[in-house]
Amino acid sequence: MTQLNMVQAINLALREEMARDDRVVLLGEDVGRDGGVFRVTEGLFEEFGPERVIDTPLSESAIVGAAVGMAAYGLRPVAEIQFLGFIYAAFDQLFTHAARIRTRSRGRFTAPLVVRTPYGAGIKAPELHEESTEAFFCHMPGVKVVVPSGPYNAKGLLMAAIRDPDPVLFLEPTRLYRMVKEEVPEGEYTLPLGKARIARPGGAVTVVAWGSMLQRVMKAVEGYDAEVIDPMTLSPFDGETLLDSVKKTGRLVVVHEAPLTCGLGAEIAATVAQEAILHLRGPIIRVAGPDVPVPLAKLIDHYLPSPERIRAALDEVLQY
Amino acid sequence: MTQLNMVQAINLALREEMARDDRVVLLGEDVGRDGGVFRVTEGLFEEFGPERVIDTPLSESAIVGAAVGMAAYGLRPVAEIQFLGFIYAAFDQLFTHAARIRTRSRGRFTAPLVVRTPYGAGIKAPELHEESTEAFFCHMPGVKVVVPSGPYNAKGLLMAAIRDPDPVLFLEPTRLYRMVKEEVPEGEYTLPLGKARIARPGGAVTVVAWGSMLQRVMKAVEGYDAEVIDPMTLSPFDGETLLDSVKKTGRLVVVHEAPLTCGLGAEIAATVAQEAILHLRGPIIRVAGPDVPVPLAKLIDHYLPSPERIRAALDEVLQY
Amino acid sequence: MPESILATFTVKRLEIIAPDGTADESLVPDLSGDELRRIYYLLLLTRAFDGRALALQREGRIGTYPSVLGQEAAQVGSAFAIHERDWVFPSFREMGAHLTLGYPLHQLYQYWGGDERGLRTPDGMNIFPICVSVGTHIPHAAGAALAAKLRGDRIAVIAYFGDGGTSKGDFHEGFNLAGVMGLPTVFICQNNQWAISVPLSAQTASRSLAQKAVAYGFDGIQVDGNDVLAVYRATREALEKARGGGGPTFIECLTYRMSDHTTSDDASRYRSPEETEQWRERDPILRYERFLAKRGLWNEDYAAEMKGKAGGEIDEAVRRYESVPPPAPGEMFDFVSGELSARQQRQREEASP
Amino acid sequence: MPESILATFTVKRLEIIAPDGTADESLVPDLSGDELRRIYYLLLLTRAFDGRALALQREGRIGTYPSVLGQEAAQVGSAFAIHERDWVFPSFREMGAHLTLGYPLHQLYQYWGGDERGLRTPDGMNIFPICVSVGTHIPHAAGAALAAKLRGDRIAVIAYFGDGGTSKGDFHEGFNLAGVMGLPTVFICQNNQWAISVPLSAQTASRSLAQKAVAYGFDGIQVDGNDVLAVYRATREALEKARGGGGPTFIECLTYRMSDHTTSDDASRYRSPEETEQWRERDPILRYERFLAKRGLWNEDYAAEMKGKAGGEIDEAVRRYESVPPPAPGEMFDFVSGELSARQQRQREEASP
Ligand SMILES: Cc1ncc(C[n+]2csc(CCOP(=O)(O)OP(=O)(O)O)c2C)c(N)n1
Ligand SMILES: Cc1ncc(C[n+]2csc(CCOP(=O)(O)OP(=O)(O)O)c2C)c(N)n1
Ligand SMILES: [Mg+2]
Ligand SMILES: [Mg+2]
Repeated sequence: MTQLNMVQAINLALREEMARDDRVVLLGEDVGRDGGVFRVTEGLFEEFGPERVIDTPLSESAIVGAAVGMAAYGLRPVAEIQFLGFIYAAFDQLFTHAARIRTRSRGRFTAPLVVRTPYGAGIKAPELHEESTEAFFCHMPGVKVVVPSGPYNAKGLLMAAIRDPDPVLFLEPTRLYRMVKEEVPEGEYTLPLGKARIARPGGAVTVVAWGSMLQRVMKAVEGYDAEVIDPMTLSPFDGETLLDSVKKTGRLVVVHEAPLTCGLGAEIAATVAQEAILHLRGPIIRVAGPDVPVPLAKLIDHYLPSPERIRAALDEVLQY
Repeated sequence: MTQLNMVQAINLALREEMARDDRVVLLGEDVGRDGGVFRVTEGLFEEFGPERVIDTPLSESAIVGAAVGMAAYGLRPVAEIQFLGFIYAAFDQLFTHAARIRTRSRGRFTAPLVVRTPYGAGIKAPELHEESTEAFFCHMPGVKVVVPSGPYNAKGLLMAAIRDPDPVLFLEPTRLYRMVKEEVPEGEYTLPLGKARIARPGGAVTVVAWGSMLQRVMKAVEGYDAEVIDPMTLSPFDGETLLDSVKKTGRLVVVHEAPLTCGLGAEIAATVAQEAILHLRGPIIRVAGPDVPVPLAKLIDHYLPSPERIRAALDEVLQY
Repeated sequence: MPESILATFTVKRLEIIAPDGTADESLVPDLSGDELRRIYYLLLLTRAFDGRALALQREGRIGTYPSVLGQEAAQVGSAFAIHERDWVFPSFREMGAHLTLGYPLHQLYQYWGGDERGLRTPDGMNIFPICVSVGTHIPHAAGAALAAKLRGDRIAVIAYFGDGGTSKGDFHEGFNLAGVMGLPTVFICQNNQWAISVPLSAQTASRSLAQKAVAYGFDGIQVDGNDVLAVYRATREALEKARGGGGPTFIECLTYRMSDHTTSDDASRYRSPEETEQWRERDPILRYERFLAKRGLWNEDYAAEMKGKAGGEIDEAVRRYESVPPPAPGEMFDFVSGELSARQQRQREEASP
Repeated sequence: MPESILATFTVKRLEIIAPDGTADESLVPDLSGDELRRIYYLLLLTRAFDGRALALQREGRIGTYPSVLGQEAAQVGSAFAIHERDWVFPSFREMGAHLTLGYPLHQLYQYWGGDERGLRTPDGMNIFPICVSVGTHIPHAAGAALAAKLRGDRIAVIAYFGDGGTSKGDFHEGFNLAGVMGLPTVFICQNNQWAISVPLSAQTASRSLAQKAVAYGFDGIQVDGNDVLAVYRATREALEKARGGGGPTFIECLTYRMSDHTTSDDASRYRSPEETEQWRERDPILRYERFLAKRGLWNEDYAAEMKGKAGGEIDEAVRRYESVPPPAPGEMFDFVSGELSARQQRQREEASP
């Protein structure tokens, strides 16, 4: 086994899936000769040629829209949107079409496609390069949303996403791209979509976090009897793991980068408030970005939930 | 005073605002000679001419994008998107630009614009004509979201929206367009954005509903000691009125048409779960559309929260 | 060379049958008498389907419906050139194309009756579901064509849309992709000169829609959209070119929407009856009848017989449509995803007790 | 008239200064020696600004930065024709236009240093903030032009974007709106032939970008984007036409991105050094120096003097940039809305204790 970072793990997943199944085709801006602006598709153009690794014009709506047509025709397109901040032009294609083509055609046509995109803050890039608007996409019945948290699960989740019969939005936390290396086996393995992972067992409080916030949470909870859940799939959310944990700990803190209001933390809190409220000892605390547009580099550290804010939330809820 | 339905009340608000302020300009598909597909802009083309009531090409992104430029230049554009289901092509313009131009320019340019659009189910129209995806837009810092519930408040809220210094999405429940008439005064009055209304006082349970669900809730709660909140502005949400009510009743039910997961009900529930949980006696129940694409006419009644489901939720929460 | 000419482009227009039924024989497509008569029947069937739909709507037996009156030639003529293996991406106003392609008539009524199940294309036909969001299916057509090209399938992909559709961003992005990748696509615009109440002159300043192809490096042609043979000929050539690797073609069919936009619309609010009247003289069926008559393929008796046959087919379709039991509540969940989530399963149980 | 020619379109190309500095005198714009020299200084200033930005980035003193090297003539030449009352909608690679328009240099460094405050355009200048999302500002330009037209203001609105930007749906929707409403817009495309790693040939099959204007019913012209006078002349004419009610113009400036896409990019991964080398010979500053020299407006000493002056201006800008204290945390909230919600107020207090 080899030690790989997340970029390499995703690259390996793509390579292996492309070798296994010639219906798997990559498309997007700069995914070809350049190998992607983060080098995620590096070497694939050389290995599989321009018919399998397609540089598209600069047109996000057409990238997702064409993927819908390709998938309906029988391919397994893996589209890249260069940054999540540029996906909004393809929102219509995702929501109106990718999400609904199976329903609309009563199962005659489907959209087994993946949209991969770098996601989240923390790389001090220009405006719109540090977005984390996962909640939008979790409100789209028919679309799955996945966020890997490390190289190992990135590979297994991406393989599962590519094989999934429906559209999957695969959000790659840029901050984790090269942060850690892990043992990543070669060859096939998939992690089931819709299953969360207990990143750290504990008894006094449940903390849910994903993407780059998960790393931060793991550090922040040191010294606390906290159970940390890494959902990995944000939609459909693994309510069972969440509820089991909260029923045990009686306390819940959710941490995310996105602005607080209508972020995914709301759904997680609401699920617990509906289905396990009698097990709760205190308030459900959401530690999230404030309700402002994601700021540029000079202010980003003030925007993101800090370790102090996370610990303050733990301290507060543990009072109950 | 005259008895007007909601279409007439909105029409009157537009007419009076256009007469008062020549910066107010309407644009959209079929808003001109045709007077809009629901006749909301009827007569305004004749009264104010083609320079103030502008029929645009069929291009939602340009409608909102042009409104951003017009607003920055000094006008007060009121754009119409023909149905909410067609706004997704303009999602990028709303979120990337309308919502952020004030921030991006550090206050030098602003986007005082209104996007009006018919909203919600219940008119047995074709696909994409019955959407209620308000939650997307409540996750956009910088954008306000308003849903009137009757002719009187429709006029006052729209006047406030037009005068607001920032972008406002004004969602007009099609099912209410001609359902009731109310006394609607001529002349100026505005209702403050961000302030909810107690549609019915009560003591045992708080119910939050908006748009066409509000009517249904008002009927369903007959015989219950329920306090019904009509938020009118969905973003920013009037947390104070909500929390005051829940602190009094100790119980909360939220009803909305949109699919359950990551709908606005999640934010309302999460707000209470964070800020008033100790006042709650039982679970927070969300009665919402299921997590499926909004179906066509033959199934829409099964999709929408039924009076029975609303009453079942009340009965359940009142057990605690 | 200070100020020089960089490039010159020409846009052509094709007509075959004159209003009086005479035709340019050098351009009349090579079709047998049976085929020419089959086209006639399909035109009649389209008109009968449409008329009945309007009646059903008035009686509350279907919902809002967009009439195809006046556009029969553009739809039948183009669809008649399509092969079974080709892929078709319709908008919402191509019922004439649907029925030419053999799509079950009762399913069309079912769909406009508010029942999704009408959109399940029978196996073996490659017709994408009706696209209500204007123009947004154009990138799908490009994508399917790209897939076909990568697979080496010698097929063509057709997308239908209206003049209003040419203003959408997705029109541009889809066309550009098709152009730069040389995809086997045929884009058919029914320029019926209105997008609800917006006339073509308020839709674009382009002199023709066909010339928009110049922007993407492929051919655009305008055809007389009320001339069924011109439409057929242009489409067939474009399809052959596409299947043979010659890349995309844009065909503008200049026609006219004789009806209101839909049954919810009232066109008298925004256009003059005189304008519509003018177009009545250019009725596509009338013109084709004159053409057939000159060839001895048509007379009043034959017309009556065919109308009767079409009426019978329509009767049967309506009967079938109305005998389908309504969908069960749980069917909302049937095709959301390959597999339902635990939450959706619970919701499904709640919905269908 | 069976198959006929519906319309013919020509697309022109403009060049004034030949590579050796000789010029077509009939086309040389009517500018004084001082103005010609001012243009020269602005070209030098752009290059100096750019070079320093690259150095600052390497030292970690600003963030990711997109170089304008090679595109100075397209930017300075076009911006030099803009009046103060005109409105300008830049993309993210027009620092040469910004500085020609008098935008404070230190604010440009500040912005690329990751500080939003750099985007606050000084009062009196109508320059919209930099648009990072490619092409999405084109509808804003159309909207501002529509507003100006409704107001009766005799101004023009300029939007800048790149070759990649022409593929976006918003390009199409904005152009179409400008065309159909005859808006006073001048669209300036810097066709630097690359969109990151995607060459023009993979961006569109259109032979020129200028011809894309045919789709919208207005004029498109290609100019030699490395010929500062050609760019100036074409832009000035288009601006005058726009201000006078003559409607939009699309100007394609054919140029070349000499640098990597940004400081995060490595162009050697996808293009040959030979290609870049060829364009070095067409350096826009070199060509303009030859032109000025022939007119007796330039020599080595003068060049050195001007370079020194530009360097000084840049030094001062860097000093100013680096003397600005970092923003306070609460500044995130300063311009979200005219008024903060109760929740935002609480968040603000939490953020700035
Ligand atoms: C994206 C989108 N915007 C608006 C609508 C509402 N609408 C339905 S049809 C139509 C006009 C379409 O005009 P055109 O493309 O010319 O087709 P036609 O109706 O003439 O067949 C409009 C505005 C829609 N369906 N989709
Ligand atoms: C909508 C959008 N998609 C993708 C990107 C990422 N990106 C930044 S610049 C660029 C290429 C732009 O090419 P072009 O328009 O030719 O401008 P140039 O960089 O050559 O100046 C890309 C893909 C973006 N900023 N916006
Ligand atoms: Mg039309
Ligand atoms: Mg470029």
